[in-house]
Amino acid sequence: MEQLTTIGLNHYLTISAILLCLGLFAVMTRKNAIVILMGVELILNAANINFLAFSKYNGGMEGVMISLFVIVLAAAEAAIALAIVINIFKIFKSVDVSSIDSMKE
Amino acid sequence: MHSLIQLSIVVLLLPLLSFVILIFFNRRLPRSGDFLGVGILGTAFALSAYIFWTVIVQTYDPAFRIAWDFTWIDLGKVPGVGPLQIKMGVVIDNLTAIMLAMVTLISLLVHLYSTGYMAGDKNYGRYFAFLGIFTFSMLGIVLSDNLFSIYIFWELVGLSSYLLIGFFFEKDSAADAQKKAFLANRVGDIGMWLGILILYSQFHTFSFVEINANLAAGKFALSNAWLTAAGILLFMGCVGKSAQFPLHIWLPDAMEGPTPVSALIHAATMVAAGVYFVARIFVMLTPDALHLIAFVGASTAFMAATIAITQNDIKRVLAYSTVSQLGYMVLGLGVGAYSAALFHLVTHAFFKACLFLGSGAIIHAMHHEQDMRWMGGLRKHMPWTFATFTLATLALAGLPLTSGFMSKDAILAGAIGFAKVEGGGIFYLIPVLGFFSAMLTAFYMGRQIWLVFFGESRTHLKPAEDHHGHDVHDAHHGAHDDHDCHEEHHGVHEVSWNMRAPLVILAALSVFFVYSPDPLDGAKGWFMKMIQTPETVVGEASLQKAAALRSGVAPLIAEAVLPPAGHAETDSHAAAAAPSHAAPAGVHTFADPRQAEIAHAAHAAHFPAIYISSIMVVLGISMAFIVYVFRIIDPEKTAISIRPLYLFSLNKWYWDEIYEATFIKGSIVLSKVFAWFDTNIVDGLVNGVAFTVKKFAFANGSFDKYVVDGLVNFTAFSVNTTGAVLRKLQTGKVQTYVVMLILAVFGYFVYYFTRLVY
Amino acid sequence: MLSLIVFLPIIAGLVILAVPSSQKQIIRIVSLLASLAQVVLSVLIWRAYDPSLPGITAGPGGSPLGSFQFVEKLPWISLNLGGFGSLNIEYFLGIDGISVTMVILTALISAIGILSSWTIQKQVKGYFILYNLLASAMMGCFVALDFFLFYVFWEIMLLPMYFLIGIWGGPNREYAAIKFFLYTLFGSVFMLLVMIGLYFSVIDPVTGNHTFSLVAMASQENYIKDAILGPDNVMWRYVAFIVLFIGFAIKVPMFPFHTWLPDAHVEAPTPISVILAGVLLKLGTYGMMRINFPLFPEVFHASMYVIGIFGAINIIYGAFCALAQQDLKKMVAYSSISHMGYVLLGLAAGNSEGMVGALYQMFNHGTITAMLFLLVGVIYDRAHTRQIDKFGGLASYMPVYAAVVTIAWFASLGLPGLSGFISEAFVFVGAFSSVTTRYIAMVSVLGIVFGAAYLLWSLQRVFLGKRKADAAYDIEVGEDGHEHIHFHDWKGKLDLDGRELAMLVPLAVIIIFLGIYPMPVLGMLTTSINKLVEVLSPVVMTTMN
Amino acid sequence: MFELPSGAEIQGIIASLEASVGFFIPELYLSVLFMLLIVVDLFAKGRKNNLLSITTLLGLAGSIFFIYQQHSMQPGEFFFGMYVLDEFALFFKYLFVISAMIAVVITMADEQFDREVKSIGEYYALIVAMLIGMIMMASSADLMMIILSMELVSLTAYILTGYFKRDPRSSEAALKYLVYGAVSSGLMIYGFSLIYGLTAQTNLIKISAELSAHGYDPVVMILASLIVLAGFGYKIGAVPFHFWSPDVYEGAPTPITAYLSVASKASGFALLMRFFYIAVPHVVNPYEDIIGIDWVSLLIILSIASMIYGNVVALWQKNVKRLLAYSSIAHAGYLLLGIIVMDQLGTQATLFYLLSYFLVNFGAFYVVILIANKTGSENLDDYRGLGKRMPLAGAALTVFLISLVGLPPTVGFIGKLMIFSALLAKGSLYIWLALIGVMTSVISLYYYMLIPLNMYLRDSEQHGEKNMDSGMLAKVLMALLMILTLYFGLFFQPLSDFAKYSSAMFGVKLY
Repeated sequence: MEQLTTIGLNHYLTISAILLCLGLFAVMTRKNAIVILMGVELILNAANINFLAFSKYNGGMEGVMISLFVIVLAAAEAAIALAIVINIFKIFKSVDVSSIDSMKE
Repeated sequence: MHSLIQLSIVVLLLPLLSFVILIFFNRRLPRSGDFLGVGILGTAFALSAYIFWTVIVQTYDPAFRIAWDFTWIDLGKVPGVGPLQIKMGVVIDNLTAIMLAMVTLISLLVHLYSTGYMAGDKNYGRYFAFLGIFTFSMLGIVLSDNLFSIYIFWELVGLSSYLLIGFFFEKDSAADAQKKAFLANRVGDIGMWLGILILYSQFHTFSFVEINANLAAGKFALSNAWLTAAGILLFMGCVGKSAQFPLHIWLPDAMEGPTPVSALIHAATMVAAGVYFVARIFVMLTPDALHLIAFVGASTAFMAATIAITQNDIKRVLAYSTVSQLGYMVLGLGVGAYSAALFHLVTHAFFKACLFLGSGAIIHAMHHEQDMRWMGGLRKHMPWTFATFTLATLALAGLPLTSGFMSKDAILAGAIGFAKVEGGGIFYLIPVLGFFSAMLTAFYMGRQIWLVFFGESRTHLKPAEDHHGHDVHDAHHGAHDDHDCHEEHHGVHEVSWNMRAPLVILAALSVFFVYSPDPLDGAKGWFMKMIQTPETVVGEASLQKAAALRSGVAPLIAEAVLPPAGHAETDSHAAAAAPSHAAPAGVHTFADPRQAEIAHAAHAAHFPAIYISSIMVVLGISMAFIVYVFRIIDPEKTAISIRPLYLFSLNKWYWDEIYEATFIKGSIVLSKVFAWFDTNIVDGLVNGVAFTVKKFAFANGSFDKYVVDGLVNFTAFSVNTTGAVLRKLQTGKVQTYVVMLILAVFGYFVYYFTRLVY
Repeated sequence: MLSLIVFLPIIAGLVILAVPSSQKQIIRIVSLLASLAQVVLSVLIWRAYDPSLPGITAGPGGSPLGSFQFVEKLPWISLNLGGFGSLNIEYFLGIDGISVTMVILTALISAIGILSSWTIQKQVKGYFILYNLLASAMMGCFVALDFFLFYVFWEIMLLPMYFLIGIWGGPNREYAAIKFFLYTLFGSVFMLLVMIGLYFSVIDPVTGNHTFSLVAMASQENYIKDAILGPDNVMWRYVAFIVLFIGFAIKVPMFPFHTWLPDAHVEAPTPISVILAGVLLKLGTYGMMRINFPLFPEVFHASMYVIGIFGAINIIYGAFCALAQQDLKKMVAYSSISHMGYVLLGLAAGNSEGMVGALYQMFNHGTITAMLFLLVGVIYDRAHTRQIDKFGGLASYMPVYAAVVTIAWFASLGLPGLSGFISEAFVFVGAFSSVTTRYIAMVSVLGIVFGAAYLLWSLQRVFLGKRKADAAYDIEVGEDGHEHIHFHDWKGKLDLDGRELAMLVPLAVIIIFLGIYPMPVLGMLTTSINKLVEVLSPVVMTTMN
Repeated sequence: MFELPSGAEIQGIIASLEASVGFFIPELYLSVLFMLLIVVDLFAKGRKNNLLSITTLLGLAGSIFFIYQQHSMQPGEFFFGMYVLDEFALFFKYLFVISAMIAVVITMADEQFDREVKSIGEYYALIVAMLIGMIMMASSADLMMIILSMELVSLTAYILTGYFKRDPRSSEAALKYLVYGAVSSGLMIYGFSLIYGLTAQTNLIKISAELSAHGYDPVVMILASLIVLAGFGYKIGAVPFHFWSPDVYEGAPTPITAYLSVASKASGFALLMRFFYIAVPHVVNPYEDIIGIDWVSLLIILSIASMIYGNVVALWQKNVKRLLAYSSIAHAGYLLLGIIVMDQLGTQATLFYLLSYFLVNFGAFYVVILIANKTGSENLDDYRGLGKRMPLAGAALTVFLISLVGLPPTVGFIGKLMIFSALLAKGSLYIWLALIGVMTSVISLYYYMLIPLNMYLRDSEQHGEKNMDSGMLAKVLMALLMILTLYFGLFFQPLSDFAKYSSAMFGVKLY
């Protein structure tokens, strides 16, 4: 019962695992580049939740610090990714990732 | 170094000198240098004659032997053997002296003869060069004191024979014949070589003396079967070179060479080298090996004789007669009639050389017509040739008062004695075949004499389209322009002196008194006295010793393997001194009981042999008369009535066809199979691997596709199907890559998770 | 001395690099001078060589230089490998009886190859640079006594060879070149592994470090007992022997690794065929004698029979394949396979006679086959074809050529009086004397017959008889009434010209001289071979049975 | 929950930071250079400004001076264990700085930049930024530093890959790189979070101590290890984490391809080695390792797959850059072999191999650029007959390719020799790995030789009278690289000694 009533580490971890899977699912299945980038954000946030949860339960500050940096990183990454996607759209007139496959094999 | 040795080396090298000078400078010398060849050979003969005089006439000792050797190859201190040297050397004994004189004499005569016969040929100088190298090699065989140098000169003789048979190489038949001769000889040679190897592997020496000493001491560590095998294998060399069955096929074809060459090489000397070689190794031959040799000789003699009776080409008749006579010699050695066989070798050399040179004269006079059916009546036009040819024919047929009679009789007597000692039965086949062949010899020689010299000229009977002799002798045209203007038979006249003189000399050497005072008994002559059957080194005693050593505790290697050279003689002499068997007077005594018995029996069979063979010869000659002179039996009709037999003989027992169908076709087919295997399977496998590797990359494109056999096809197919699935992965779509990433991690995880659980 | 003879061609190559590529004649002459200098040096080495010193292993008193001669030993690389001691690579050159013959052969064949390269017109500069690089590498292989150095030279040979076949070769040259390259590399990469394994297994008795020195490796007492290739590790020693053997066997080339050879020969230009057959193939068997066998004597002992069988297969299989060939050069290539089989057989015999025969056969095959390829090149230059059935009757029109061909052909079929015979004879003597290979030798003598068969048959078809209907030349009747032939677009002399004679006559003289008196070469190698045989047989072998 | 630090503690922290900054000078210097370049770019507007590139070169050269000074410093941790300075890190600092310099040089030579971009702009600044990231990757000793430095490298690499904005291939490459890289590093961060959860530590040495001392849940550890490995694998381009690399290498500007294939890969290896050696507890004999994190077998699979896949797939490539991409996958496999043996010799071998690979790969890409300048193509078919028209380039490229195959007398051969030596020094344990290594290198010969094959053995179809001279400077540089390749193939002692010196890693003792 305690497992269900008290919010413990495992709940955080479960949430983060679900987030991770959702993120991966998005990256793997969605056509739209923007949505894929959102999936990536989900993955990073899953990691963030883990760090924070562990930080809380382990009693150290490192996890908090890392998650802060990861958030910043995610922002930077998003900026660059958007720039690239915009450029892609300029050239290919599409942000459908599955259609951009001129180089293969 | 003994002065005779020095002389003999000079004799050996002189023809080589002739070869070297003539091969390089023949075009710059006057007359293409033929005088040089003749002169050098003359010198060689003079020196040989001196050696002959010193050894045979002056010394007159059956046991005469001087030897000299030098280290040719020094292998240093060989592990397991000790110091090891390959020596080359020269030995002079009575046989050598006789052979030296014989070879140089015939060679000289052939040189002389060739100045007439070959005049005008465009390669005239080269011809004499080749004769020189042949003589050199032949003398090398004669003088060698060890198996290795004999083998060397043996092959060189093969080379010179090759070169001379193919002298008219523009003719395809000549080119075929020379190749055939060389290859048939090679087959024999590998046997000989293996025999040498067996002996060498035991004693680490090639020297006759040392091998004999070791054998006599029973040091042969392998079983007796190996010893017999060694003997038979060595004999294979003789089978090749002396054209014994089943390698006789090359000799008749070798008649494509110039006729003097046939006389020198394919009648008198080279083919006799095989017999000479068997004589050299005679003492190492076990009874079993000797039996085989005897049977080979007898069957060769018979087979060749049956073929000779139907041949139409004058040289082919003589060629088969040569084969037949060589069979006699081999038979003689096989039955232990050592001196008789060698005697026949020498007598045959002279009369057969005479016959060939005579036939050469005829061919020369007939404008290179060789078919006896279109000859006839030459007796009147060519009296000298006729006389010498007839005399030699009589010697070949074995009529009394000729040299051939004595030697052939001695062989046949040996054969009878042998058959008796060996216990009769199948062994009587040998003398029977021998006598029967004697009859056939007389028959076909009678036929030849009649067809060629008697009757009327049949030149005009020759079918026109068959007149191809001229075409193939293009090379001679220039020389015979003067003859060609005489269209018909009138052109036939006696040959010039330089071709006649050899005939006369050789014919003179076919008469009995050269060899023995008693025309009925060669054994009374100097030859049989000088050449006596040597004591075997593989008799009962040494074989028992060997068996004891093999089974015994004595470690072989610890013993000194090589006793000092010369022991053999002392051993055998000591043994000979022991009067184990009472021998009749005039018969050499032997320690080995078998040899002694055969010698005894042969001596006893001397007169029966004379009677039987005389009867056979007379029978043969009368048959020839009946058929060809009196025409009581018409040869053509007979040929038709016994057509299968006739064809069998005419086609030489179909040996060529059999070999063609089996060995030659077989080799070529096999070579094609191997070549196919090489490009397709061996290479294909490698390419197949490469192909598979490439397929694995699931891409398409052209690759060096060679043969892909089923296996590779299957591999390629299966890899391909896998590739079809894998191809979806590398689509260029980044999401696929991510999926692969996740899958890889997941795969890893599953793998480790299962490892963890179990 | 040895360094000089090794690096002379490379120096020449550097000089050529500076010569503008239009100066073809200068380029050729520089190369020729370098190779002639090599020949001179090799003669000097031959004169100064002391045949009483055995070489092969460490000398008396465990001297690390061994009883080698002309030794040059310099530290080259010395690395500290921490826990593994230090990695010492030395510039270690020296020769013994096995290599001195090969050095002479290499110098000779290189020089003749240069002469033969005179007709190369395409990219002369590049050609001679590569050629000189190849010549240096070959020479280096034969004198290197450090495995690492040997391996470096060994691999350096590949690239020039690839380009020499690939650029100056025939129509199918790309395939042939890459095939050669891949095959040889396949063999040598395993050698690399064995080399490393040996390095970790062998201790230099003097310095106590691991070493690449072949001299130290040849003494079994220098092995660490439980090292990867130490005496205790029987399985890996077998594996190492086998892969090393395959590496060398590919070069030999031994059946079934031989298929690169016919392709390479057919496509390669004449001088490269000469080099390939004359020297490169010898590297395989040389490697066996220098490295493969003495380093693993007990494995060699166990595998003599197998090696012998492969030798016999080479002999007979090669001969049969040669018999079936229509291309003269391909036939000669297969004859090489057949003749290298004799070398293998002689090595398999494991006794002095066989080994001497094998080594002598290497030398003789070098000279004889070089001659064969040169002769094929002569006719190819004129007729632009090598199909055997496109000729016929050439002996009448090219008598000198026919005479030289006859010498070469007969030397190849092992005629006594010519050098090939003696080596073949010794191979058989040795193989037959050894109990292990006796029956193999008995089968292999068939090679003598089939060797004669394909050589004589080809000789007949090309030179004897009459011109074939579709021959590569025409017959004209000249003004003097004699028949002449002429090849389409061949402007030079019909029969052999001076340059061709300059290549062929020295070889012919050597072949004949060494056939009559082999001691000048045999004398140098017997001591070493006897020593090698001793090394290979821990228990003194008896050949009595 | 957390107590604020006291004043004394703060003083201590400040003192520690001040002390640490002394160890951080090259990085600081490079950061200044980065900003300086942006400023210079603002002033010097130009299509392809030599001022900018030369400033970069000089600046980078200056950094070598600061790095050199660090030799005298005591190896150790600073910034509270975030960062280490040891010989190992120094090695990579040199490697990366020189890589960056060569990247700049070959950028200067690449004429494609004139065609594709209006202004070279922040390009050089980005190269320097990436350099800083890589240097920090090689020196990181803390999960957070690892994440940050790796992301710095990745982000700049995405931009540089897509630098030719109008070239669809370049943009496509950037997108693929971005998506794949983001997912990989995201996963890696997630893996780090799990490790953090297991150990409550972020410092590698402490993690190692914690894992050794208290044990761990194997399933979680496997999962964490695997997804961390995915991140590292992506960086080093090893199979099966290689998928991005052929496309990115093909599409990116060639200098960037070279830079990525050498420096970025090397940084991944630096990180892998440090993480692998330090954080993962292992005993001397890897087979006695605790089941569950049998990293050695993980890496073995990675290595074999890379060697086989890279070499086999390369056989079919028609584009030289793509061919070299597959070759770089294969080389990642060979490099992993050196790590697998996990000893000092293996480390030395890996470092040496990196050096040789660095030299040769840059050389090869440089020649490819020079050829592309003249022919405008990177297709194999367009290389026909180039050997005659560009003799020096042809010869140099051949030497580089031979070195990539691993044939003497080139430095590549010594690299392979060292790797295989390291394997065989372990006795018979890894012989089979060495066998796969040599077999695949035979396969590699085939596709490498396709380039000389086209250059020399085939004649080009067009006989343009085009000027094929690539300029004096280019020739000198090409010849220099070629000679170095050959020289170090024969006299490799300096390189090898350097690699040995550099194999010392702080916090771990290798045997």
